[in-house]
Amino acid sequence: MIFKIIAARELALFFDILAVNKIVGPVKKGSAADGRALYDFDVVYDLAELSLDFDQTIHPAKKYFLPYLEETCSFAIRDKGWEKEVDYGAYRPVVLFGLHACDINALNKLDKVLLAEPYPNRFYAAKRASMFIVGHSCQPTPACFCHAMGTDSVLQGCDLFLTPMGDEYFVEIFSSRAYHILENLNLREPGSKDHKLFQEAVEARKNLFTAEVDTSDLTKILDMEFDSPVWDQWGEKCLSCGTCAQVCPTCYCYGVEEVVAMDMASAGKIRQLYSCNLLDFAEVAGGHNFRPESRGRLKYRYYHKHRGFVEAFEEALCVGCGRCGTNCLADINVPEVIASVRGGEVEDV
Amino acid sequence: MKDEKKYLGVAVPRPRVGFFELSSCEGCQLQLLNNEASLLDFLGLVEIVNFREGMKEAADDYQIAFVEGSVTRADEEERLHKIRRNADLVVALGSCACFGGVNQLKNRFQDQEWVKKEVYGNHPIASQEARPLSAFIKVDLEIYGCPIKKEEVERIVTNLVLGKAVNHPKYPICMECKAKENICLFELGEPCLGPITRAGCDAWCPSNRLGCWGCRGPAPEANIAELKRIVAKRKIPLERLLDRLECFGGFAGEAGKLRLALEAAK
Amino acid sequence: MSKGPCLEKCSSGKGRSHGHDDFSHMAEITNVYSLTATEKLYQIQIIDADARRDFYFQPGQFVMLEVPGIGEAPFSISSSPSRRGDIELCIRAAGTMTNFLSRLERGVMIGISGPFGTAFPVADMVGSDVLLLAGGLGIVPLRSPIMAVLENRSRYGRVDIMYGARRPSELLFGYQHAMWRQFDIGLEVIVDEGEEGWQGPVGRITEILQKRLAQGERRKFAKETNAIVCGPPVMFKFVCDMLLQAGLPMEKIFVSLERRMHCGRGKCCRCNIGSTYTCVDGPVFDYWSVLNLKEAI
Amino acid sequence: MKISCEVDVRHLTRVEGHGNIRISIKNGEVKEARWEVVETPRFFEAMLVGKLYENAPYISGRICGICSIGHTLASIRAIENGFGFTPSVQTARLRLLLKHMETLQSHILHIYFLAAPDFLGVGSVLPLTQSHPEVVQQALRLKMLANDLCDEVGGRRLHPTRTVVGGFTMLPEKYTLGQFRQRLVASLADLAASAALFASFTLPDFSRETEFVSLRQEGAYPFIGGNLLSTDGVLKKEHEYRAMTNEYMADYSTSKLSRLSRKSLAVGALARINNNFAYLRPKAAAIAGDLGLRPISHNPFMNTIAQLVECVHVVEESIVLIDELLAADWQEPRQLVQPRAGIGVGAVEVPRGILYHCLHLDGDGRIEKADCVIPTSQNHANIYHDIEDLALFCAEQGKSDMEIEHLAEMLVRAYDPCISCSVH
Ligand SMILES: Cc1cc2nc3c(=O)[nH]c(=O)nc-3n(C[C@H](O)[C@H](O)[C@H](O)COP(=O)(O)OP(=O)(O)OC[C@H]3O[C@@H](n4cnc5c(N)ncnc54)[C@H](O)[C@@H]3O)c2cc1C
Ligand code: SF4
Ligand code: SF4
Ligand code: SF4
Repeated sequence: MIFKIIAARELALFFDILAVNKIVGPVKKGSAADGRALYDFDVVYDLAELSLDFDQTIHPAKKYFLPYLEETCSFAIRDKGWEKEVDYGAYRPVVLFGLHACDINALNKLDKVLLAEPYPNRFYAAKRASMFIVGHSCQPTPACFCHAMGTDSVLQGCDLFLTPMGDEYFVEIFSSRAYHILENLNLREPGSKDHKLFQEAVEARKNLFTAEVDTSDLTKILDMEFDSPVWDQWGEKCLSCGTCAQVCPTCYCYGVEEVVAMDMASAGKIRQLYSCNLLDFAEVAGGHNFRPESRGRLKYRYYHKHRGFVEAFEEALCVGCGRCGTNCLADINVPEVIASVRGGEVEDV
Repeated sequence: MKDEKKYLGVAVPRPRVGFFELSSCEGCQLQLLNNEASLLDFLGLVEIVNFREGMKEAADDYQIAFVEGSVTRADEEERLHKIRRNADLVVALGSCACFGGVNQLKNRFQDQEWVKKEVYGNHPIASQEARPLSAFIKVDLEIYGCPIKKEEVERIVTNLVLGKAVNHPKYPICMECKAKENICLFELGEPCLGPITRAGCDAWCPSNRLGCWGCRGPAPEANIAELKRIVAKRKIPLERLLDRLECFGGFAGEAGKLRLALEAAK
Repeated sequence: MSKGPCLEKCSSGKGRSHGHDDFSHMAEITNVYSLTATEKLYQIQIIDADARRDFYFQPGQFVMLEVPGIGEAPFSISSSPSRRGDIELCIRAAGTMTNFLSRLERGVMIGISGPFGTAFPVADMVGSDVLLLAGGLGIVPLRSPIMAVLENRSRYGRVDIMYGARRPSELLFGYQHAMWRQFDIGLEVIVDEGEEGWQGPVGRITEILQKRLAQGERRKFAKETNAIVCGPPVMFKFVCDMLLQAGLPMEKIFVSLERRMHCGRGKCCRCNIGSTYTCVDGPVFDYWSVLNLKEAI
Repeated sequence: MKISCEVDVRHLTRVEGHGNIRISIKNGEVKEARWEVVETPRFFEAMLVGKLYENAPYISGRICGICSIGHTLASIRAIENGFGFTPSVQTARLRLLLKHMETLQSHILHIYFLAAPDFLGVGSVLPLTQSHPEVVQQALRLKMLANDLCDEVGGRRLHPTRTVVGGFTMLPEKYTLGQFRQRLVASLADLAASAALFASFTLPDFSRETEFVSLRQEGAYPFIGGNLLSTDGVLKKEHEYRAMTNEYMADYSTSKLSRLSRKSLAVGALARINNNFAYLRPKAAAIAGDLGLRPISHNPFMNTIAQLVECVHVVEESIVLIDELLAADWQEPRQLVQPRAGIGVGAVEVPRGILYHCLHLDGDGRIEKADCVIPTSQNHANIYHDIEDLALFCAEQGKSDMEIEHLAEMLVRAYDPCISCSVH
């Protein structure tokens, strides 16, 4: 790995170089009633618009690679036949500027499924192919548990990764693209003092995590506790609203709806991100529902993420970003759910 | 405009439709005129034969009747039965027709005579409790919303003529609200019925920073008990939740219970 | 500021396509036959000659059919695998897409993608007895393995089909039953309730299975038979329990599961059961795998 | 002159709501001439009792599907006046812009969809899509502009979502406002074409001396708040609205009725222009001149022309409002309000005339009593007496049944009545 040190004002130049592309990064969107700043990813035109010190965005940067709604193709209808036009929706390269380790690792996980042969998701693949990612280090919030999911640092999946150290940034360069862009700028080599500072930062961050998730043998425990009453208790709280999946950087399931234009001359296919928590998720033609109750659906969300995916890819489909817990109005969150399944009881529901 | 349309070789009929209104603000009908960009396409899809608010001619041989408003007087009951007899398909248009709408807010007073007096004094006036269409006739299809959303109506009508099933979303508004990347109203300290209200409006109100008032009625299996806990935990007065639950009639049962509980607590 | 690198890589923004994109082909409905009041048999031909030739499938696999603007849904291929891209589907008008499909005339173009999913391992069953159990529409996916066995009849031992339907008028492929029998296949048909003119037995499929188990020598049955089961969830339960009690090993019982599928490609999660995608890892599973799928049936 | 005539129109078409016209003339003598309002009442004033103030704009907006924005703003104004709260300049500008676009939308709906078919001799706008496509396109373009801008400012064209006590929940995008400015400028051409079209129509030559009531502001054409003025010289404060409306009941109407110095009064576009002609923007004043509209016009059919003039006025003024909004920095969209006990009145000029909402609020901001006086209810008595006079006028001219029915219908439509609203 190649490491460099870049000064804050040089970073602005770096931003400008990238600015011929669409740049997306964390932006402050407002304040909560208790004064907390609320962030989300949005298109920016100036480095100053970014809030790189954000704690967590409400939504992941999902809409840039898995849009909530996407018209995947359109049909021109002609008599008994038709022509189909597929739109991968990747028109301009996107620079994701300021992704935290969790979100970068989320993309790595999505790649495993969505780019997998023999049927890669070409809509995702097209967007992924034209993406440049600038990672940024973070300070854990009380909801974060990435350290428990092994996703608290980045080993691949971004072009470069920034860690602020005073007026400067410690840069980890992951790709030749990034390397060539940085060549044009004033960077310096890190010295042993910088290495020390970096390690101190890593150490300090480690101690900030408060949420804990014990994943040891979780696949088996989940299987054993399939009929555990804790699912009833969580299920009773769940609103089946799908918020958790919508804000999850790794949830990717979807539904498709076909629409015909009012003049009957054209038609289209709309893909909508879905959630396994929604009532009709497992309904089949004729109305039979394989998971009619919220407890069953909620359970399956955990099953897919912490059992099924682990069996298939040896890692969980969860990066510990804490968004589902933070945004769930019913306060259903991964650390507590998993603890309750392990311990067999739900505290203060 | 009379020639028959075909879609992939399948004949698509152009049904004769009528629009009717009972007690209402007539806003849902107006929403149809409000779709300027697609109005002409819409008129190509159906043949309007009865639309008092927009045209002088009126025929009774319609196949689809869109009925707006709720029933609040005996003559409306009669008109409704007549419409049912004439039409193959009766569509309840908007929340007044589906649940009673804002009109049913007066039902919350036990003494309906007081209601009349409050507005008309001693002048005699005929009126009964506001009820949805389904209290009197069989309704084939409900289109929710106060007001209805024109995009949704257009989609539903297109599906009807094509013979496609009309599936209302079964999930609540939050799903659409999150897809719009709105800030949740609860973060801002405002109540919102999004978690229990049937989606389909594309989170119209929350996207404009107004908590949902539940005009589309409950999502199937709405978890109202949990929403009550959520509101209480955020120290939002339950009365404000009640205001919303009782506004459009979709949650009438639940609202009635909560009203009694709040009044008992007082 | 100097013009920096544009990370232009999006050559794939848009694509016009008559088929191959997103793994789908355009196909023509060449013939439609009404089998019952609700089921029709569709003969479908992929337009592109190369794609048609390259369309290999195994019995038990399914395709996704698409009617533009109307719907897309999975259907088991119901014809012989030797026919390649000239396939037959038997479809019940059960909802939006299938109802519209039933209104289409020959000559209309539809979209087809696949084949998808796992298959009944008929090739591995060579040399053994085969027992095919179908309930209702379950006969549709079984017709493909039946044809495959039929075309290689001499390579299999005893072959039995047990087929239960609600009413005689709902029986499918009646015109082929005589032909199946000619090929030395034991075909037994049973209905839930008889209708005028019905001479066959009335009852549940489990009753004829019971008879077969009573006739056959249990040890031989358990050792030499492979069973293929397809039908509604309740039927699975009873039939599979009986087969297990008769000593058939779980690995020799094959079932086909149904879930809502939007993609058929293991991407939409709609058919997901834990780590398993019914569309990619299924729809055909052996019973041992089913046992490990919670709430599969 | 010896005519007999029976006109019995049940549920008049191409008007909002349900009303009947009855005229009976025997041997040239008018036996009966009535305008009956049969709309079902919904009891909005009772509904509001006991509710927290934040419900009032939201619920009472639902009184009317055409002028929901006007009702919402009147209700908000009543509450803010009750609490002694003055909205910021920014809020006032945005509200007026929103109000203007509702006026434009509603007037265009009436002018083209409800009134124009009468002049072009057809039963509805539907045949016009074939015979006069350019007219329909014009109308749709104007209406779309107005509605789109309502969406942008109020969140929704019908039953707005962003308008709340204290201001707005959210602000429009400045960039989008700039784009709307361009569309507004472009729309003046469509309005000029509309004026040319209406100049080619002949209005019935019928007049009846009437007392016209409207808002009155210092130096401006009034829309939101102000004093109350009548052409007979009555001038009152906003909170004295009851003295201006004097509501009473009659057996032929489920709507209440109004009177002031005479047996009836009129409100609406014509009343506003009659009272405030001097404050019309230049292009609007010029078009009024072209169309022969001068104060004080007593021809009720002129109301449609007055609406057209107002369309031009609101477009001109909206351009100015957008310029002012764009020139200033955005302030917080919503200010905090403190409930206090009191009676608040909000008077707003909605498309059909002056609308009053009055709310009695307790110290927690709960509503103790509500009163809404609707423009159309103020007009009903005038329509009634106009029909009487019209019948007489027709009888004298020996017109046929068909002609009389047609004229009577046109007369009612000219008021652009919003009947469900008047009964509420
Ligand atoms: C592997 C497999 C093989 C199959 N093989 C066959 C076969 O050979 N023959 C056969 O007849 N059938 C077969 N089926 C069943 C067949 O796929 C279904 O009957 C078919 O999907 C019905 O589609 P439909 O559009 O007619 O029904 P609908 O249920 O009306 O579904 C229409 C569309 O509407 C949507 N939809 C339906 N219900 C809802 C709802 N409640 N909420 C939201 N959206 C909804 C769905 O997205 C669907 O795309 C098979 C199924 C599977 C899984
Ligand atoms: S877990 Fe929470 S966010 Fe997810 S569906 Fe249930 S209530 Fe909604
Ligand atoms: S604002 Fe309302 S609809 Fe949106 S997420 Fe929050 S609770 Fe759900
Ligand atoms: S957000 Fe709620 S109140 Fe608003 S339109 Fe949708 S369902 Fe109705």
